[in-house]
Amino acid sequence: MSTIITSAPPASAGSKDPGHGGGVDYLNHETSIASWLLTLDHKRIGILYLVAMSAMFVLGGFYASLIRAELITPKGDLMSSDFYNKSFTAHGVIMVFFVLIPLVPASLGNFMLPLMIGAKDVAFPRLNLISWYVYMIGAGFTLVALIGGGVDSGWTFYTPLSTTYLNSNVLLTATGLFILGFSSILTGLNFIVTIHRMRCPGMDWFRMPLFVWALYATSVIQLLGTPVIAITLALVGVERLLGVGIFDPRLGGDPILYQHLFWFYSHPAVYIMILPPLGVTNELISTFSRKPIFGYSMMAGASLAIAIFSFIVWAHHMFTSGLSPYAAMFFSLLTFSVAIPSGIKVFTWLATLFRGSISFDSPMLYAYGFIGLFTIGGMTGLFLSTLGTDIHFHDTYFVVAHFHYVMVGGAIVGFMGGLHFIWPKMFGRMYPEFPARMSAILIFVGFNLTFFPQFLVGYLGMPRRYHEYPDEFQVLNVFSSAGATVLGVGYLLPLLYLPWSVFFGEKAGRNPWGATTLDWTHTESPPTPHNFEETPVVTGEPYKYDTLFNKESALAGH
Amino acid sequence: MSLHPPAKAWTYWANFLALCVLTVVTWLTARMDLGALSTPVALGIAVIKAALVVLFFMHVWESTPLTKLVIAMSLFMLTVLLTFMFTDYMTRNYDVLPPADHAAAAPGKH
Amino acid sequence: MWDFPIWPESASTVAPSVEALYLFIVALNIGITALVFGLLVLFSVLYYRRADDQVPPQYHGSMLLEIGWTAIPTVICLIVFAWGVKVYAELVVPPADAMDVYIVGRQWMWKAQYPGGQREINALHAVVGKPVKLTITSEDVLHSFSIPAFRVKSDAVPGRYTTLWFQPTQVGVYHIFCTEYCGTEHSRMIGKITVMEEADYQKWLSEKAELGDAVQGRKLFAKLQCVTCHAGESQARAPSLEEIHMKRIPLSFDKGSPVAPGATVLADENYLRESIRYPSAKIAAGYQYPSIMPAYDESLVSEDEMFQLIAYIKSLKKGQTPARNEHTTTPTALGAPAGRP
Amino acid sequence: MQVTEKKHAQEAHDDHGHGHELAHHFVSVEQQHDAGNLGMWMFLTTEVLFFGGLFAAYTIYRYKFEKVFEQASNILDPMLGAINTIVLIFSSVTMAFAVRSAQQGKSKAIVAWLGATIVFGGLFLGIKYFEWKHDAQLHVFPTSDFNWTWAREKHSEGEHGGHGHDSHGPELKGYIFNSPVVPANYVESDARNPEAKQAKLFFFLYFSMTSLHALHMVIGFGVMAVIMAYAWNGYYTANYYVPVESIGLYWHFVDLVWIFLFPLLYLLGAHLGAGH
Repeated sequence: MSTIITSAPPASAGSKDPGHGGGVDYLNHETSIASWLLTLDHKRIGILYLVAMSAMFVLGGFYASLIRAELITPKGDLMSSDFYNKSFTAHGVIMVFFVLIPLVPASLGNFMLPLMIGAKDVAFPRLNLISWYVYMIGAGFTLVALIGGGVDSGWTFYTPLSTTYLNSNVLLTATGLFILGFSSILTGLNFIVTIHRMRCPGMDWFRMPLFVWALYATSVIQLLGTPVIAITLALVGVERLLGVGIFDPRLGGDPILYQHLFWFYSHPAVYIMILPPLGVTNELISTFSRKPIFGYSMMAGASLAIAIFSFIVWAHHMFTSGLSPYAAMFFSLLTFSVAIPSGIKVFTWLATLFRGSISFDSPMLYAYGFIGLFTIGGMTGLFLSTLGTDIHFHDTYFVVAHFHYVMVGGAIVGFMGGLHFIWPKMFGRMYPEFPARMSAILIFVGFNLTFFPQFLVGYLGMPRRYHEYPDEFQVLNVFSSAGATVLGVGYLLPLLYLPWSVFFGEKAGRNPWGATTLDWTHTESPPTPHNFEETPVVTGEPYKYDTLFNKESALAGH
Repeated sequence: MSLHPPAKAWTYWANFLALCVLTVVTWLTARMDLGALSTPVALGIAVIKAALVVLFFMHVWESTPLTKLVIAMSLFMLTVLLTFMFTDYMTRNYDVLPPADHAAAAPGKH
Repeated sequence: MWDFPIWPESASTVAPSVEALYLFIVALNIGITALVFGLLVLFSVLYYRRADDQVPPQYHGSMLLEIGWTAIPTVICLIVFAWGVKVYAELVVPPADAMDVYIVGRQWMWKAQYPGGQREINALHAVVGKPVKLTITSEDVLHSFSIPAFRVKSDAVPGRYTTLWFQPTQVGVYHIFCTEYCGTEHSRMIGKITVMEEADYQKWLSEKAELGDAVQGRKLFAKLQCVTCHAGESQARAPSLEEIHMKRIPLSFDKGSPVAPGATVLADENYLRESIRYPSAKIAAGYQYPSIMPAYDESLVSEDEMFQLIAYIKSLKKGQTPARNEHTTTPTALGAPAGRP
Repeated sequence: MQVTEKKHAQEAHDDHGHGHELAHHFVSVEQQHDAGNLGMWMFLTTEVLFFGGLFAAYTIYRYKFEKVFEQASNILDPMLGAINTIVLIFSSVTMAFAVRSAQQGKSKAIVAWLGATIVFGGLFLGIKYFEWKHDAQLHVFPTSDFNWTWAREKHSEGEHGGHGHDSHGPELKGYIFNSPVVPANYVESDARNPEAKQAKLFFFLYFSMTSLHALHMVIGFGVMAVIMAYAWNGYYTANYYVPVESIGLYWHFVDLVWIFLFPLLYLLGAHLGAGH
């Protein structure tokens, strides 16, 4: 971003030298445990989220490995069906609610958003900390339920199974998720107000980095969708407690109503997971090809369009559920509306790369992986929005593969790209490049090995959530489990070298990637406690690489 | 200096009076049997009352376009939730099967 | 071990239609994915960074391109949607001459009832070339009845009927799965559908001969004393049920009625079921609200018995309503074999 | 252009930036006020959708079981509902004056008006309490205690006892503090009655919506008490009154919810009662 700043020295783009002489930064100005647990600094809260979610991710991954181990053989020989059901429920609940939904907004978003718009903090720093504690309390409830006893309802809690027929800890889990919902709402609320009210002078809407647009769109969904799932889970809890038949047909209720209310939130929730990684990828593609995003306003508009459209397509999860055929056609047509802005994004990135100056640092490798997996995940969505084919694919492994391509291939790989990108800013240190590239490649290969066979086995008709399966599905399942091992190694590597680099990594300059946004050009690595010494004033569009490099010519010596 | 000049006191009292009158009106109309009209009338009056509260007590009459947009957005989502769900319930019992010769399906024919 | 399928069998009339649509979308997928991956590789080879201070030309957009990659996918999506609806219509609308089979799901088995009264657990038999319409419900939680080889699937929803139909095209044995997670033994809620030639099927049917559903329903109709009010000739207390199935019934419109004046309802299986469970829900014109008929819940009429009653009502012809005093009809008197295996 | 903006921001900072009035991360009191105001509106948006889930369930079941819902609604007393509506609207007026006092920087007036709001809110809850008490005696509480057959019978007896629309029948008066026991034959006739199930759904929605509404009011009381304490100490000024304005918006929202609950729950079956 071309910026005028009156007193601070111009940023040295591309420099990997320490940009400042070891001054006070947000990491070292206070170091006690209490200073972390009571911090109001958005950067530290972002890191608190990062740590909490990494722990949750490892736990969710552990359950995933149990599932894949069981499915190597067709017979249910490794564990009981009850334990298997509890495992996939735990995997789903932890990964969806505790990892994927807050993943990018709460960690990278919290850290980057104020830096990117030139603010000293988010609008409500205290609320920001409260939302982390709410997350932890919700996690506490849910983990007690999932580990101490277990829940076997599936992460979707379909009624009347969850309300009437299960004797497991559904109530406790629902309570945990109800609490967790408020964490998501508070974060979304904070971000929207921050983006509206905290932008620095000159930071017009169309001068914001695209990651900020993505966070904005995500926050809209969090704000408007989450309350509905909260009240729905509350109703499930009340039904279990009081025996009122709000969703139980025996008592006059309608189980399909639960699905309507559940998916009204849970479909947009997919976009809470995928929109921020889409935004991160914009920053990566632009920075590592040194080109402005092709069609900036279209890209920003596409994010908002996805957020709005995501609310009007939910019933495509219910095509076989006894939905009226007319409603099914209506929702099928609407579902295609989200395909268009998603497509626009992919084409826009390709056009941005055209005639760029592409470097293959590890964040860019992740971004490539993201584009590839998101394209496959998005395109296979066509099978599921089309009525004629969805009937066959519904609730088979095809669906499992599709949403893992989007939510894991998309969200997690996008997150990893963003994390590597931001790492030098976060800790002022570079991670080791070779293992980072290895991990990016292993994750891409392992991911495809794991989930591509699931498309095939899903087309054969293998239903999801099956503890045992007919023999003819075995070979594809063995491929899938083998791929999961590769994928596991890919995820394990960053868990080792990233913490290592916090202490032993090479010192990073303020702008090692040659990025143009405020967070890179006008803050130290790591940033000072109040981010900016002086409020920056923005005068131009984002992503102006020509001015950055020609004016400073900082790279001439390297 | 004040951030916002306060509204005139009489507007609040006038608003209160209007809301009371509307409450009595909705109660009286509900006691009449209006048939299919009763719900639209009751909800219509409720919407007018809500608009009065939002516009004058909550000062949206003189607030920024952004506040209005926020309200519009939440109402839009509420409408989507209520109406789109209704597309299912309204069309559920419709006859998607063509009227067919069901004698063929009678038992004992095969 | 290496002999494994990646293509499911295609054994019903709708399967090829689904398959054609599937292949079309597969082609689209491959085409667009190849385009994206190809361009990624091509651009990487052509435009890798050659010098640290290299600054490429800065483009900001092209209206033409942007409109293009919005409009073209929109058109493609509309084509796919329309084709999908066409196939869907094939999947949901059964032919008029389909044979009725009733399916009840429960944790964790599928119970099937044939019109002739034959029953099976986790198994189904069908004839090559003969359409079958399944009417599905559940006794407890949600289940989903799926036959991948036929490309059909429908959830079993407690408290409601859903339907699916198929017409097998080749002899064989195919999987039946429950695809909606339904509790501990979900993965054991599987079965087999055997498709046979007509002659084999008739042989199988006669071996499994039981009392027909409609015959059983007739017994229930007497036992539950339905006949006292639904007397056929006298309609003072309740409407006649003769030939009521799939007729449009005018509904009662009195004070405060939820239905609009002149509203009608199609007397399909769901309506018949609702009228037995909740008689006051939709009352036929000419009768008072609330209904004088008692409600028959699951403890009085099980889902299996409900199917028998409905089968009987569907079979009821003009003037065939039994006399009111005919409370104890023996099976032999109706010409059906005595006793049940 | 950018320079002037920055100057303006600096000025604002110099003029008002003292004490608690301006948090460190805001540039000006205007920015701080607008952020707080927008935040509250965003919060109310989530509240709309939170209640929206219940309204959606209500809409669907009302559509499915319209007749029974009307009869069930007829058990409730529209007169009490109307009185409560006016009481709550009046508490909205006092709240509006509390915010007005805050805009004028009159601390003691804030305390007085908020006190009045709590009094009238309390009156609303008091009336609500007696309604619920009466409902419990009619056995329409949606638990195992629920008995629709009995409730209908007792309700119509009360009506024909010459009390007009007032549903407090004479024989119920003696039961203010302990509910009458429902005879076994009523329990039996209710068990198989599908309309009883549907009426139970209505009362479940009635109790969950009104109690969620009441819970919001109680939370509001707590926040108001804290704000009153701060206001008493002169914490709010004409430049800093976001908390007062926010509780005002919140309270008006609570009022809004009731404005819709009143016709949806109380007035559905009012014409049935009038017909008797």
